[in-house]
Amino acid sequence: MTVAVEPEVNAETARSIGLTEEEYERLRKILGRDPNWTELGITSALWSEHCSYKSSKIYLREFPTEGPHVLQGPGENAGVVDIGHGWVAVFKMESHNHPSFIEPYQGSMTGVGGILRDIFTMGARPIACMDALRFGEIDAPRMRFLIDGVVRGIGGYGNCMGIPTVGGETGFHRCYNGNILVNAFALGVARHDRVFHARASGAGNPVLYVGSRTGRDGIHGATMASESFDKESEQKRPTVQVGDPFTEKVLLEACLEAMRTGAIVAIQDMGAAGLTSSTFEMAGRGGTGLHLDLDKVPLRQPGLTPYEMMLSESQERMVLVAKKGREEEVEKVFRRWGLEVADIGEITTTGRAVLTWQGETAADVPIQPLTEEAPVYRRPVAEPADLAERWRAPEVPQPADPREALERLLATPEFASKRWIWQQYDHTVRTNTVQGPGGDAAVLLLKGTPSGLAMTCDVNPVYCSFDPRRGGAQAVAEAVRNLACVGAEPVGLTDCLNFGNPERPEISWQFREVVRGMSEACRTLSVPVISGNVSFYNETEGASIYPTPAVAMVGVIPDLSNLPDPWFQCAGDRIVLLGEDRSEFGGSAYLRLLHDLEQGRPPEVDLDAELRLARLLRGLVARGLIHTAHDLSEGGFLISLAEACFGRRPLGARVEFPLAGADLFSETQGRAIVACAPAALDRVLQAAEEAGVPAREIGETGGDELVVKSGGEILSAPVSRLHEIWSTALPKALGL
Amino acid sequence: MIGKSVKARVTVYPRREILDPQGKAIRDALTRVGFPGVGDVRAGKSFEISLDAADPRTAEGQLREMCEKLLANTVVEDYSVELLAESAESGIRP
Amino acid sequence: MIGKSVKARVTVYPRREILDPQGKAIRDALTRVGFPGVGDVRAGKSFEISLDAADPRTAEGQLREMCEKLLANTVVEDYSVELLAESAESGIRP
Amino acid sequence: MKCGVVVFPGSNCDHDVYHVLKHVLEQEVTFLWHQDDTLKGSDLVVLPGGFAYGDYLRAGALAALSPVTGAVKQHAEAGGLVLGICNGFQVLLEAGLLPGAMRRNENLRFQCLDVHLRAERTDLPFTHKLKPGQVLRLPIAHAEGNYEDSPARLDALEANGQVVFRYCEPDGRVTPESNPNGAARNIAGITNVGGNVLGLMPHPERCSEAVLGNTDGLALFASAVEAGSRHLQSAGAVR
Ligand SMILES: Nc1ncnc2c1ncn2[C@@H]1O[C@H](COP(=O)(O)OP(=O)(O)O)[C@@H](O)[C@H]1O
Ligand SMILES: [Mg+2]
Repeated sequence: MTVAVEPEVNAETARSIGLTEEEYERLRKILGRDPNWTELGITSALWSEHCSYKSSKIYLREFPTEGPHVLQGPGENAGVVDIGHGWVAVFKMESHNHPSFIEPYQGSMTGVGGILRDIFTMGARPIACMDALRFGEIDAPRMRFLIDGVVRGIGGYGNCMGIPTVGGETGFHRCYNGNILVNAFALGVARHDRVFHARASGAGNPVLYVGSRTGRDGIHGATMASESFDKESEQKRPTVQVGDPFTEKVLLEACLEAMRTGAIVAIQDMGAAGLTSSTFEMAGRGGTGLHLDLDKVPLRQPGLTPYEMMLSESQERMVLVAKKGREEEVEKVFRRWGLEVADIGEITTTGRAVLTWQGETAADVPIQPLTEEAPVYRRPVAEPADLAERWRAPEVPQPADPREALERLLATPEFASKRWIWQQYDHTVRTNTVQGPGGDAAVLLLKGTPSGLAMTCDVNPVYCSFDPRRGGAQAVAEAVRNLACVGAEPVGLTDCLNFGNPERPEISWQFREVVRGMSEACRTLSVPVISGNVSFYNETEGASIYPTPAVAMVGVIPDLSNLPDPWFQCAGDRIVLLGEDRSEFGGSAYLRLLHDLEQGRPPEVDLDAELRLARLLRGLVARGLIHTAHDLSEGGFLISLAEACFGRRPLGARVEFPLAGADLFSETQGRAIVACAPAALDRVLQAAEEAGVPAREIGETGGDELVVKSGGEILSAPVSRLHEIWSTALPKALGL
Repeated sequence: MIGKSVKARVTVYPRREILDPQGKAIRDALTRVGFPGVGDVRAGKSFEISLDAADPRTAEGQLREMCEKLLANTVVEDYSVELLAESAESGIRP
Repeated sequence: MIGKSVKARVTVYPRREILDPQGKAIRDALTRVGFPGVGDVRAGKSFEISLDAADPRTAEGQLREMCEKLLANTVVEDYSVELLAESAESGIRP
Repeated sequence: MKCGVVVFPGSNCDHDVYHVLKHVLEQEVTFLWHQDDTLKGSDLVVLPGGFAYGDYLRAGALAALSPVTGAVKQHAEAGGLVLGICNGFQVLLEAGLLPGAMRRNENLRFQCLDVHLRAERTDLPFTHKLKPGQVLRLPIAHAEGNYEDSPARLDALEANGQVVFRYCEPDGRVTPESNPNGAARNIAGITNVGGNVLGLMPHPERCSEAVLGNTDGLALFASAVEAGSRHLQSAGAVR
């Protein structure tokens, strides 16, 4: 049995575990003495970027977080919105980028496990997951291994838990070669009056530990997530955490059952910085103190020090505060599910955390100063010097043959069908999935009601890197558009803001601008931000990723009976193009993927136009006027039109498009394709006119060819061939 | 390249310090069905590989390389390599 | 029951007549990543079990019983049991 | 008639099956806890999908040893109706209630998609509402659905007419392309000699309501419920 030898405490050793000179001094002032090693470790975890949001706080305040539906905004484990019929939705998204780069399978598994615990600690039953993934170029070192591991891990966890993964996003760009992004979203539902909070109260109430035993896994994961990558990351390997979805499934059922006993005061999962953040945050929120007897913490192997116990990130663990005298009721439930329960301490009124171990005091620190009053930084901000140059309008080469251009785009991993990925995810379990992966937004049935839940995941990192403000707004706008295509009214969004090192002024500028862009869009489109997560330090050897604010938005569909498909349903339907067509190629996929050119300011985002379009689409769906709705986004008109031909039974179309050549791929925002029965056409056009949305009939569905007249040219291709290219490209690129 | 066929067994186990949920589940099950004497159980993988190699030393080198490259995930797993008697048939019998 | 702790290794392999998709996949992968010399690969499981038993023979008996009852599915799998060097202490080492 | 849905730790389709039996077919349904050795008088017992005991070691292996599985065995031997879906099928194999074994999917990946099944037996309690050769579209979601047994035992299985469902094309042709997991002879579902125990990999409970866009699965539950009720009546008549 080994006991780690603890280094002496000084500014040096403090830095070695992530505390700056100033932060170390701040801690000494708070304590009025030198901290011991355990206290230092606890503080470095609590004050890590990951736990304290010290560099992002001042900007996140700009988000609109209130709305008619919002019951709980940011600050809890997850946000809560009212979705009607007495139900609430609880959702959040979180990153697990660094662990997934080191060990993709376990990293993505534990990412999903963590976000699911955030949901069921709130008393909600998880019913859906999504995953937003960003990989590097497929031929980059380790990339195939990373892709395979991440996809297996996300499936491995959700499939075992029996929670469908119904949507997500997958992008590929060289900026992620050395730092992939794995962002996991989860949503749960609960009855209005059944929502739980992680707010400790009641002096003398026992603190219970449930779930897996504590090992040395993931010690300093939180600080690791707050550092850049370098060769040493290899040495950080022992911090890899192993997920056990089976234990989590049992933990889920036991927690929901135990909450029904009414004997639980507060409950909190052990995520980053495990026992430390869970107990301190619970007590911090409740303004109480607590005493922990570390000899009672269940250990997987003997010999862990207080430092290790407090910082271990062993998975599938929870702490809860029970009502004094009713411990038995709670413990019975967990034992019935075969889980270990340990009474490890109690709530006090001192406002301090006192940890005892082997008859001695292992730590004694004031809680609030370490949690609520963690350091906050306003980092220097600087706009990139070459911004004007980057915004210079690009030369747009005309395609020699638009059909060939279309086929080449459909063959890129970026545009290829992501079926190979989501077919490895159980997306039908729980029997709520009305529309799974493959459409604009996933649609879930809200059992026992006529209505449904819709969710989508969007962001365009190239836009964000060329104009963070527009990019941030565009991500929100596209999400609203995707929801509108299934007739859903947004009720809230959660995000995962993935950025480089905030100590670099340009990165802090990117962050500020993205948050502003998102906030403007959220206000105009009235979508509150109810939860989220920030992941900084996504850079390798000085090369930082593009700013990637993954947006996950949730909406409510009042009535599912008129749900349109994202693809063409039947021959003879009239196709209508909504929105305005302009020639906009800044940061476009056409230039990037066909001409290896990233240049120019991304397309303008007209939020009022987006609002009009979304209202129109929701109206058309509600009135049952349309069979098909699919939005235009990356790749523009021709890509979306082709995608609309790729239904369960591929179906062709003949259309006429006002603009010609490269403009078929222009990425002008605020557009969508709808298809309707001939008899409904007039009412559709009428509705568009009343909504103030430009609309024109461009053709009709049918046949097995895609035929597009634009300018003088005629493009025509067999849908079967296009579909073959699109559906096989990803496995081919992966060498399978 | 001409060489004789060597038979080897590669064993891959989760690293000691790392959680082994499968081993734990099996241990619990064994205890439940009447093997109270069971202590620790670790669940790993075993590969029986026959390969052509000039000599045992080259073979062993290649096998270790296979582990590093493919058979083991050294972030979470340890591996060991043993060369079996060169008989064509495996050591496994019911 | 008092007894010393025995350490054993149980190995489970798919039966020869049953096709082994995993073994085949691994063989193909190994050939792809530059091990042309690889012939047949069989992918099985390995369990390291420590148990208290009066003596090695009882231990082996119990282990075979565990295989029949749980560790192997004899419809498609064969197993073998080997006792490893005994170690006084049982249970988990950190 | 009384239906029981078994709940192992790690079962995750238990509520889905419960929902269909209770709210779509309006039957009396109870959950059966893995540690109980009674079936609470259930006439039809369903072992649902999921990852019982985490599916560690082999899918279904640990669950096959739990007390409730013993009770299910007795029920089956007495001629009672037993339906194993996906993980439930794997448990029935491991428990020896059905012959053969599951191996990992040929491509070694979890696969979730709609497949087509051809009904080879339509005279069983679970299938009598189907037409001979009828083709159904059902979702699968599993990593170990690669059914295996020795050629001799597979021949016996065929000879006894124990093969109930095969993976096939939409038009009913049984082809290698329509086989999603490498299962021997495209076998998706089998029964015991008595015909009162059915195991299948696809999930009928996931396509038993119009709102989900597919009701092909409902016939299996409806058949079982009707057969069970008929059996009860005749039993009553005898008394
Ligand atoms: N990693 C993933 N997991 C699950 N579904 C995915 C994933 N990546 C893409 N998808 C699905 O593929 C479809 C296309 O994704 P995307 O190109 O982002 O659509 P859009 O451009 O409309 O936002 C969506 O339905 C999405 O849910
Ligand atoms: Mg998207």
